[in-house]
Amino acid sequence: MPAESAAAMSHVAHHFENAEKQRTAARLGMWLFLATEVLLFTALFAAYGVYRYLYTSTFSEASRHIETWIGLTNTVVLVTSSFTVAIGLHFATRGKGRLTALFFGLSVLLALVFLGFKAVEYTHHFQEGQLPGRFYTYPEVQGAGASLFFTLYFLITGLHGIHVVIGMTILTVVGVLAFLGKYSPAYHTPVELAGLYWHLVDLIWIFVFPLIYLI
Amino acid sequence: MNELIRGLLFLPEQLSEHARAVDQLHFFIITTTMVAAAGVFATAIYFFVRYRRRSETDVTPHVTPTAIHEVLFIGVPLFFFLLWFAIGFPLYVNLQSPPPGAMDVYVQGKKWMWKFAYPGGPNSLDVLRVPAGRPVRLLITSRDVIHSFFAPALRLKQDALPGRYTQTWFTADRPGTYEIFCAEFCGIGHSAMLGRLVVMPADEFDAWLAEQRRGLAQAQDAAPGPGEAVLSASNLVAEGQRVAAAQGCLKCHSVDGSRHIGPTWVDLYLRREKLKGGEIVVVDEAYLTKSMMDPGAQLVDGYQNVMPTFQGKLSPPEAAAIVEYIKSLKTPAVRSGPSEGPAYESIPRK
Amino acid sequence: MSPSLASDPTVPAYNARNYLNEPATGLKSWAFTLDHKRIGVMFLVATTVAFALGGLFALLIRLELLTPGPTIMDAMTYNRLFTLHGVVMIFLFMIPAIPSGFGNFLLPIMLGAKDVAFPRLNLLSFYLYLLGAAVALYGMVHGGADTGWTFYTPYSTTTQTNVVPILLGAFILGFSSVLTGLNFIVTTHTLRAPGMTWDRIPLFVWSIYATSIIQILATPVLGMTLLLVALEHAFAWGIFDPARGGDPVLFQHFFWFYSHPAVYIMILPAMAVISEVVCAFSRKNIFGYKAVAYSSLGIAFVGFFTWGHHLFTSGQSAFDSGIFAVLSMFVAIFTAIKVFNWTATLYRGSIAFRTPFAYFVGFLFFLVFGGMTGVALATASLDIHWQDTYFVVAHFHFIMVGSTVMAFLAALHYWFPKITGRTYPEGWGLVGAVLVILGFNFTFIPQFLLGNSGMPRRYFSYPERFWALNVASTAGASVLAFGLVTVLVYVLVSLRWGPIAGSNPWRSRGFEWDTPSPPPVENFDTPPIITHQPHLYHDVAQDPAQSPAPEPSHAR
Amino acid sequence: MAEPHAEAQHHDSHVGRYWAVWIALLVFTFLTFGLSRLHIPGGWGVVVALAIAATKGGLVALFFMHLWDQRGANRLVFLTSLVFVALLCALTIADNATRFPLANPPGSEVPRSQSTTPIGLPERAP
Repeated sequence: MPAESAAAMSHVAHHFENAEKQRTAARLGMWLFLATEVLLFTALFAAYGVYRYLYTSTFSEASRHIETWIGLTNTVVLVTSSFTVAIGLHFATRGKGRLTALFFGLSVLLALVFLGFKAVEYTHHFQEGQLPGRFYTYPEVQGAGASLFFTLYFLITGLHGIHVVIGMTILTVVGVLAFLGKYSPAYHTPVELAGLYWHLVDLIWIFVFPLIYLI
Repeated sequence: MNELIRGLLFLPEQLSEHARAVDQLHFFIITTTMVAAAGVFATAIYFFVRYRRRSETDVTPHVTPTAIHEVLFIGVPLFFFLLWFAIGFPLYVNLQSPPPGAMDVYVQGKKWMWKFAYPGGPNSLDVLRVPAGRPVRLLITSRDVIHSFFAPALRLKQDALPGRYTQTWFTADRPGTYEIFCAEFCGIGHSAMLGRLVVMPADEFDAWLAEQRRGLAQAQDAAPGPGEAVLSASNLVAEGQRVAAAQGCLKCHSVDGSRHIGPTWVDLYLRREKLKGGEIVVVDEAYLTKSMMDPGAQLVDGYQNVMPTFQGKLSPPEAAAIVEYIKSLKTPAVRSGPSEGPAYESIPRK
Repeated sequence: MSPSLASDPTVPAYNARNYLNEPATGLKSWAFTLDHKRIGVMFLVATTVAFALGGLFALLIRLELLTPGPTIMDAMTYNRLFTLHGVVMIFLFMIPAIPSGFGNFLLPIMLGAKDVAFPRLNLLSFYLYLLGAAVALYGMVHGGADTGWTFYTPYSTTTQTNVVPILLGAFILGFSSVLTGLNFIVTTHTLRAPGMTWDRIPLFVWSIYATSIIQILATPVLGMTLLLVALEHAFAWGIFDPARGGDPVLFQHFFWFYSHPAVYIMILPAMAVISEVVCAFSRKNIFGYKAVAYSSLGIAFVGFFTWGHHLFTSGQSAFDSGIFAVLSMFVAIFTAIKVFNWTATLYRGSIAFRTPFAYFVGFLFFLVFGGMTGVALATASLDIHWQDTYFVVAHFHFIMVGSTVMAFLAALHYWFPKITGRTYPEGWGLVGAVLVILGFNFTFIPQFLLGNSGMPRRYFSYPERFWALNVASTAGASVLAFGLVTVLVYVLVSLRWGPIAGSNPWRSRGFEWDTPSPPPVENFDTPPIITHQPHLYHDVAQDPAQSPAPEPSHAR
Repeated sequence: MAEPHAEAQHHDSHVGRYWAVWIALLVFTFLTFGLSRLHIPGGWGVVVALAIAATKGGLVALFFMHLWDQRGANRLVFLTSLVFVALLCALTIADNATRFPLANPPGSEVPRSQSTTPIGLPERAP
């Protein structure tokens, strides 16, 4: 235990009393950052809410013209990746860096699957002309608000996709560092923070799925 | 008393019951504000003097508030604030609830003019005529960006939203001419988007409206609806001048050669103009007509693409009349150089 | 206790080993510094430059309005100028100046911490500020924008001017603001010195903490909204485009969801400064510590519920307007509580009428009138007349310039000895304060009357009946500018030639004065232990010979 | 904050929790998908879908993100952000629902009462 404490202390910045305080600070900082992420999406969700209220039937009609099975599959994929990240963190707390790397690697693979489905979906939209604003040419859903659905669709899923890419990058970096044995039961804050970020990406998708695909 | 405070505060005339009610609230608020502020400042100044530092070794006691202080600090201002709300908000709701019998006038803002349309078809530009003593509902919309209809004498303001209607209403007390402003920023001509509110005695207004409806005579400031005019070929130039004024062309194009938002019309016909792309065109009938219908297509170098299209807003005879009018605008000694630069510097798009 | 002070406490000493010369003095050591004090100073310099730029734009605007028609420029230039004035003043000066500048410098010291929680993020915040400013300046030089700082659609999405870089600049500046806020909240939660319980936190910190909450919760919404406008302008995605079924009023909701709380981002730090200044110069504990502290949090929270009072004339429903109007009344209460408490603090104090205190007096005046006119505006029916007129312009300048700039100047003078180790000339300071306060009144009181008489804002030309008041306002602006230049000159001179201040020239009992001036790199020579609230004056004899000796209550 | 060893004890039970949460999330995902096929009328479909999404989100936040074990500040931060999400959505939609009907975009499906609809609207702006 003393050796471990020393290892943990080597990560403590000069202005923190101890590792525990530093970890509390890092967690709180991460949660605050996640709050800003939630509010970043809020503007889009509020716009979705308003326009769905104004164009209820057009929006339901439009959501029937996108592939629900892709959304469903992606939800399962992302939820599972969140689960593997949680397991990865569990192994990090036990000092099993290689297992952490394995599970983070699994999550990254699942994220790639997610992006793959997304790409298939986007290609389909491009072919059909289901595009935002001025570029909207899809003949089957017309009328006021039709292009707005797809504008919001691309904004929400696009912004979420960017977050998936960022999250993948973070998971990869942290996974590699874990594989190299940089973390210990006493110090694994980056693993925890990376996990928090990934869970938020999942959390947002959990709301995107019903809003875009189901209702 | 009312007039005295109104003068002190530089408020314009009170043309309606609503204006008077709002001003009463205004006076009440300004009085309480002044009394409260005077109280705070008098206390502060008394403290400045009474408790000024007398020596560098002054010792001060530890003073903390009691519950009564806190209650007073919160309760007194809250009472007044909520009282103001209780007086003010019903007036606001009243403005949103026009009486059932109100006469509808459609108000349309566009860069940079007001168009008013009355029941039965007649419309006018920049001059809103209403009867005194009768409620009038304004249904306000915009053709391009957000404008805001603002009549200070009525203490009335309502934004004009593109593609949809907002409403407000008023009953003007007495005849007279009052100002209309655009209060929402809308571009270069924002501060020139002025209108006049002409309140007429009710019977005069009825007569005026009937006359307009019959289409027998044109009021000086009113134009006929698009496509209604029957133009006589003999007087195309005069018609062109009238249509140009009515459509607002002259807000951007000068007819005396001076610099303005668009190229001047003087000597425009058959002038060689350098376009944005660098090519030179000769301004002929085709170019003039095309520029009215699709202004951005061939833009004169140095000018901005701010002109709205008049496709559908000008009937073919009207467009022809404007072209004839432009052709008539020549200075005796014809200049052949390109037009002067615009009144503002050009802005690169990228 | 620093050795330099030990010899003779009555002679002010300059702390030789301080953050300005340690660990190094080169440009590189500043560019890569993680020291919150240096970052704070860099923010202060950058925001002061922005203030000067915005002030120059303001002067040009006032000159143009000297006559009813065109005076020195054309309408397009005028439209760009007022947009740039707004953007520069709000995003580059008002929002970062006090929190990122003074907050960065003082918040950790007041808490007894060695640094903020995340020093690297802190430096990143500064570089994001520079990047955002650079992008926005690029847009200003290459075409500028003519939308006003409010960017209302569909005007902003159809304008021919180069609005996109300015939107992106504001977006980046938002990130800077978020990072600073995040840092402050975590610092306040985790890095308080031993004994610094929540009820001993200085009021400056309370207010900055409340500001940070707003920065974190509101800024992302603005960022997204500005991005949406940029996307609509560049690619016609049409989220607010009426032609595609979009709702321009929705933009206004989103915009004010940030920008109304942003008003509190600007005013809360000013209140932070004033709470410190009023205690220090009346040598009194604050009257009602809890009331002042919690009212900051109240403002931060309730301030989010009032954004719709900017939309009374925009077609918003009467139902929403009612909710927003009544909640606006409640947010005003918190400000009233503060005003009463500050005034009551003077009671039985020992008031020294120094420059910072002079600015406090100006602040109090402007806040009372700015605040009360704000409540009047929130009554909805009066707003119908005043909305988008010079009344609103005067109202928010009373709050932003009147209150925030007064507080900024008060802070500059109050903490000048702490930051630089030197003092400014007191006589010139008072002259500057009088000029600024009088000039400000002459500038903006006529604008209230202009608004009453119906002159809309953002007017390039105006009917002749508004002429006289406009001349008065321009005259006032020149006095104000003269006063600010006076302040700038003597402050710059004092940086180098000012007399040595000593660690605590005001003999204030704020915790930041317990360390030498300028502070050492780690803020305190010995880690402090806090045993009482700040600004307690009743338990110490105010003997100059004793100060700045360590207070008995400060166990070291 | 819990002591370090107390935290380690917490982690013991976590793996089981993770499995349970994962399965629950999958179940809820298929449940919401299935319910959406039923086309519940009267806007209740939205309520049900959002309720299920909120439940799933709650599970992720509480267990995957460990809010269940953590102290007040983190929970407060997250809850506050949710309050403001609700605030923005609710008040903007409330505006559209209660404003002068013609101030909503043309073609929108908000019920318009006949009394306020003017007859014979002139030309609409594009």
